[in-house]
Amino acid sequence: QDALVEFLLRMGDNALILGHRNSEWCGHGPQLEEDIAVSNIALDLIGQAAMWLELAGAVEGQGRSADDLAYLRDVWDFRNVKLVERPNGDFGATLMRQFLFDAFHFHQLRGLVASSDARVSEIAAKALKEVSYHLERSAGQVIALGDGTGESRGRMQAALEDQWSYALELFASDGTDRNMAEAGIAPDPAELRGLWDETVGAVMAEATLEIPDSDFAHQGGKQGTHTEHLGYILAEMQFLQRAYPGAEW
Amino acid sequence: QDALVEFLLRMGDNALILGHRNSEWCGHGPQLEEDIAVSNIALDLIGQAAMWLELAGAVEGQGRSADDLAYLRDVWDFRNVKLVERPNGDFGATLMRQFLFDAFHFHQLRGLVASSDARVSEIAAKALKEVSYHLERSAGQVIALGDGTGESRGRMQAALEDQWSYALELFASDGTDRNMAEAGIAPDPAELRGLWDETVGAVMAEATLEIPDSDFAHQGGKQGTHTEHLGYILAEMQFLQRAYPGAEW
Amino acid sequence: SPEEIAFQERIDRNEKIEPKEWMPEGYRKTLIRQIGQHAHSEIVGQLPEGNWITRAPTLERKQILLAKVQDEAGHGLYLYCAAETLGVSRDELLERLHSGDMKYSSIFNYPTLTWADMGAVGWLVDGAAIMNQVPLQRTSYGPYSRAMIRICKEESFHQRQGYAIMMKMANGTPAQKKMAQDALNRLWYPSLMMFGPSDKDSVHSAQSMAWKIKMNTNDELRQKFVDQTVPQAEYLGLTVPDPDLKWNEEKGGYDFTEPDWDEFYQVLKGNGPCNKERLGARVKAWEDGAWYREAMTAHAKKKAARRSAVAAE
Amino acid sequence: SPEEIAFQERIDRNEKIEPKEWMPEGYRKTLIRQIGQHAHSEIVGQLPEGNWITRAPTLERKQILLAKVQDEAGHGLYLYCAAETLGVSRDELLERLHSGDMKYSSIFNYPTLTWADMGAVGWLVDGAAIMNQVPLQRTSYGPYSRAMIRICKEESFHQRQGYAIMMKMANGTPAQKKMAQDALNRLWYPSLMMFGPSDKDSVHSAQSMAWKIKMNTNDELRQKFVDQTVPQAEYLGLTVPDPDLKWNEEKGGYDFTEPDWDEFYQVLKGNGPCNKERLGARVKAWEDGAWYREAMTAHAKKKAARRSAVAAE
Repeated sequence: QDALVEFLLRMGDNALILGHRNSEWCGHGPQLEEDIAVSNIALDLIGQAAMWLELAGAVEGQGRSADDLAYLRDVWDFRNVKLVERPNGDFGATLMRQFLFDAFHFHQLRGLVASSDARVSEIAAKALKEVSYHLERSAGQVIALGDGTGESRGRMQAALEDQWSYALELFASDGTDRNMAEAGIAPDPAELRGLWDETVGAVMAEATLEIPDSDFAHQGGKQGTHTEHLGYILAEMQFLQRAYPGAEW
Repeated sequence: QDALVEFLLRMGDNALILGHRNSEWCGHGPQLEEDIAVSNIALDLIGQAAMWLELAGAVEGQGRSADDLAYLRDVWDFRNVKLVERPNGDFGATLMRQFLFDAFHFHQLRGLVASSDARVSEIAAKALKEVSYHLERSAGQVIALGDGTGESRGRMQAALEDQWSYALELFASDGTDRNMAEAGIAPDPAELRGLWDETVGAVMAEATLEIPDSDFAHQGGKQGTHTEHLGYILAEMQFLQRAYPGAEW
Repeated sequence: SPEEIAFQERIDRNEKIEPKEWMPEGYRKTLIRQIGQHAHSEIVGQLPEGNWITRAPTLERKQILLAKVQDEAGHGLYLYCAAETLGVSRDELLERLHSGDMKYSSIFNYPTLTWADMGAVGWLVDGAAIMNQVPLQRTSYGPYSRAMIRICKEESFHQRQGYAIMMKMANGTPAQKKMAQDALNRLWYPSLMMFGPSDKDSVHSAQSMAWKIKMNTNDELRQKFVDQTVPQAEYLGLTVPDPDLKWNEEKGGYDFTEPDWDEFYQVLKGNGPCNKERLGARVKAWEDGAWYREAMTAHAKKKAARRSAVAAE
Repeated sequence: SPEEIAFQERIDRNEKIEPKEWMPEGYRKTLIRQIGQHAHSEIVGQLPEGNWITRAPTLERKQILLAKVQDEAGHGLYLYCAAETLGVSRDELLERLHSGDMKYSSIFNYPTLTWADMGAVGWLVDGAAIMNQVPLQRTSYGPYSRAMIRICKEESFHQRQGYAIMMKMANGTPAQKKMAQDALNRLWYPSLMMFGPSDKDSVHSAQSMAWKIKMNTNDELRQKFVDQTVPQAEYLGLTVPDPDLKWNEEKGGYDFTEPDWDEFYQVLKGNGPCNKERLGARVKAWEDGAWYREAMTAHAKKKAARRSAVAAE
C-alpha cells in the first residue's frame, strides 16, 4: 500500500516536474512549430501527472487530491528523479533530456500497461499513446541536431554528457521498485536498462553522438533527496496555493 | 496617518527589494572585494527595511511586525519603485541602478533627518550614514567603469539608458508625497530632482557617459502597480512563511 | 484602371480574392501589414499569459492556460501562412517585428500582475479581439477570411474560459474579489484602446472599408464591446472603472469615457509598461534559436542529399 | 642540509616562520596547497548557504545569513593574502581552482535542501572546520597562523548561530523538527569526512606534522568532533543517524561508524551531488566578471597616467 503510493508519486512527480520545465519554454521556443510542440508535451505530462497523483491520493486514503499533492508538499516529499528538475539549458539540452526520459518512460509505460493493478494499467495505456509520440519526436530532433551543424553536434554532445549521470538514476531500483515488481504492478526499472540502451544506442548512432563511458549515477531524487533546483520550482509553482490557503480557483 | 503608513512602506519596500536584488550577487560577484561590498550594501538595506517596516506596522496599529509586512503581503501591497525590482543584469547594470537610487536616497535621507516626526528622523539618521557610503562607492564604480574600457563604457551607457525611465519614477510625487511634505515629515520627491540632477550629472560627466534626453517616466510602483518581476521575487522570498504559517524561525 | 474597377466590383459582389489572382498593390500591402501585425500580436500575446503558466493555481487551470497560449502560437502560424500567400515570408515579417518596423497590438505591452489577469485577459482582451475579428470572417481576401473563421472559433472558447476564471474570483475570498476588481481596473481602458483611435483620428480607414479589409469603424466596435461587457461586469459584481458610464436609452447603448489617447500614443511609441520586455523576449528567443534553425536546415539538406545519392545508385 | 636542520629546530622551538625567511621548497609547496585549498573552500563554501539568502524566513535571519556568507568571502580574502606571501598570486590560485587542479573541501559538494541546512551547516560544518582550525592557530607559518586566529573567532560565532537555528527548528512545529532531523541525517557523515581519510590511509601527514602545518591526526580530530557533537544533538532532541553510536567508557569517547569512504573518493573525483554546479558557478562568476576586472584595471592605469601628467607639468 505505502509502496504503491510511493510508486504513484514517482510517476506523477516525474511527469509534473518535467512538464513544468517544458512549460517554461512556452512563448520562447526557437520557432513557432517548436513552441507548440514543447507546450504540447508539457500539457500531456501535466495531464498525466494529474491522473497519477489523483490515484496516489486515492490509494493513500487521506483525502488528498491531485492538487493537494502537487501544491502542498515541500521538496522532501517529492519523488521525481533529479534529471527532470534540472534547469532547461538551451533548447537542445531540453530535447536531449526529453529524449533520455522518453526512452525510459516509453518502455516503462509498456510494462505498466500489463500491470496487475487495473487503475495503473488504464492510466498507463492513455499515457503510452502520448509518450509514443513524445519519443518519436524527441528521437527525431536529437538525430537532426546531432547530424546538423558542427555547433549543434557540439551542443548535443555536451548535453548528453551533462545529463548522462542523471539519466541513470532512472534505473536505480530500490525496495519500492522491487516490491512493485514482485506484485506485478510495475516493471523493475533496473530491468528496463537493456531496452533503454538499445533505443538510446540506435538514436545516438544515427545522431553521430558518443555515449559517455561512465556508470556513475546520481541518486536520491526518487527517495526525496533532490538538487537545489527543486525548491525554486516549488516556490514559484505553489505560490498561489500557499499564499491563499483554501481558496478555489 | 494612512499617508504616513504609505510613506513608510515606500521607504521600507525600496530598501527591502533593492537589498534582495543585491543579495542575489552574494557568492557570484566579479571579484572577492566586490562580492563583499555588494553583500554589505544588501545587508544595510535589509536592516533599513526592517526599521522602516517596523515603524510602518507600529503606526498602522494593527499589530503587524516588520516580518509580517515583508513576508505576508502580495504584490499589489508593495510600494517600492519599479527600478529596484528589475532583474540585476550584469554587474555594471547593478552598480548603475545602485548609483541612480543612492543619489536619490542620499538626498531624500538628508531631508528626512530634519523630519517633524522624531521616529522618522532617527531612522533616517542611521540610514544616512550607511547610504553616504553607498553613494560614494557606487559613484566611484560608475566613474571607473564608464572611464574604463570601450566595452565597459558601452555596457554602462546601455545600463543608464535602460534604467533612466525607471529612475525617474523616484520623482513622481503623488498625494501621499504632498501630504508628507505639508506635514514636514518628508521632502517632496519632485523637489529633490534638482539635487539629484546635480549629483548624477557630475558623476556621468566624469564617467564620460551621456544622460538620456528623455523625460518619460515609468510609474505605478509607488502605488502598487508593479512590473511582472516582483511576483517572482516574492514567491521566492516568502516561500517559508507562506508554506509554514505561524512557525517561528 | 479597368483592372481596379473590375477588382472593386468583385469585392462589392462579396467574391473572395484568392492568392494568385490580380490585386492592386495597395490592397496587397495593406493586407500584409494588417495580417502581419495580427500574426505578431498572437505570438507577442503569448507572453503576458505565458507569465502565469508556471504559477497557475491548480493542475486543471495550468492545463487550460497552457492549451490557450499554445493556441495563440497556432493562430500566429495560420496568420503567417495567410500572409505568405501574399508573397512575404514568415522570416521577413519576423525581421520587421524585431527591428520595430512592424507593430503588434499595444495591449500586450501591459503586464499581467495577478492570477485574476488570466481571467481578465481572456474576458476583456479576447473579447475585444473577437469583436474585431468576427466581421473579418467576411473579409475579401480568401486565406485571411478562412484563417479568421478558425481563429474566432477558438477565441470564443478562450473568452468563456477567461470569464469562468473571473466568476471563480469574483465569487471567491475577499482577496480574490479584490484581485478581480484590480484586474478589471487595470485592463478596462487598455481593452477599449484595442479598437484603435477614434474614427475622426483614424487613417486609412475609408479605403480599407471599401476593400473589405476593415468591416466596421473603430468606434462602432468599441461601442459594441462596451455594450456587451458592462452587463457581464455587473453579473460578476465588479465595477467598471468609469464613473461616467451610464445607459443611454436614446442611442440604445452606454455612454462611456474614452480611454486616455495620450497613453495610447505613448505606448505605441514604445513607452508602455512592458514594450522593451516583450520585444526583448521575442528577439532573444529568435537569436537564441538561430543555431537550432540552422542545424535543422543543415540536417534536412544532408538527408535530401543522402536520399538522392541512394536514388542515383 | 644544515639549513633544513636549522629550520626544523626553529619549528621545534615554536618559532614562527615569516614570509621573507628561508624555508624548504616542500614546506612552501605544502603550505601553498593547504592554504589555497582552504581559501577556495571559503569561497566555494559561500554557495550552499548563499542558496538560501533570498529565501531566509525572517528579516533577522536574512541579515545574519548574509553577514555570515560575507564573512566567508572575507576569510577567503585573508587566506589568499596569506598564500600570496609565499609567492603565488590570487589569480594564479583561482586559475588552478577553475581548472580543477586544486580542490576545495568536499563538504560543499552537498546541496542545501531546506532551511534547516542553514542550521546544520553552521553547527556541523563550521563545527568541524573549527575543530580543524583551532590547532592551526599555532601552526608554524606566521601569516597562516595569524589568519587562522582571526578566522576562528568569527567561525565560532557562526557555529553558535547555526546551533541557534537548529534549536528553533528542533523546538518548533512537527514539520520544522522533521526538517532539522533530515538535515542532520544528510550532513552527519559528510561532516565526519571533513577531517579527511583515516590516519592509516592518509598521505603526507608525517612530514606536515613535523613542520607543524598539520597539528593533529585526522582520526584524533574526528573523535573529538564526535565527542563534542553527540551531546549537542541529544540536547536538541535529534538522533544521530548511526545505530552503532555508543559511549565507550574505557576510551572516554564515543564509538561510531566510519563514513562511507567510497562515497568520499567518488565526491573527490567529481561525482558528488553538486560538484559541477559549484565549480560551474565559480567559473561563471569569474568569466562574467572579466570585463569588469579589465575595466577597473584600465581605469586605474588611466588615473595614474593623468596624475603623473599633472605632476609633470
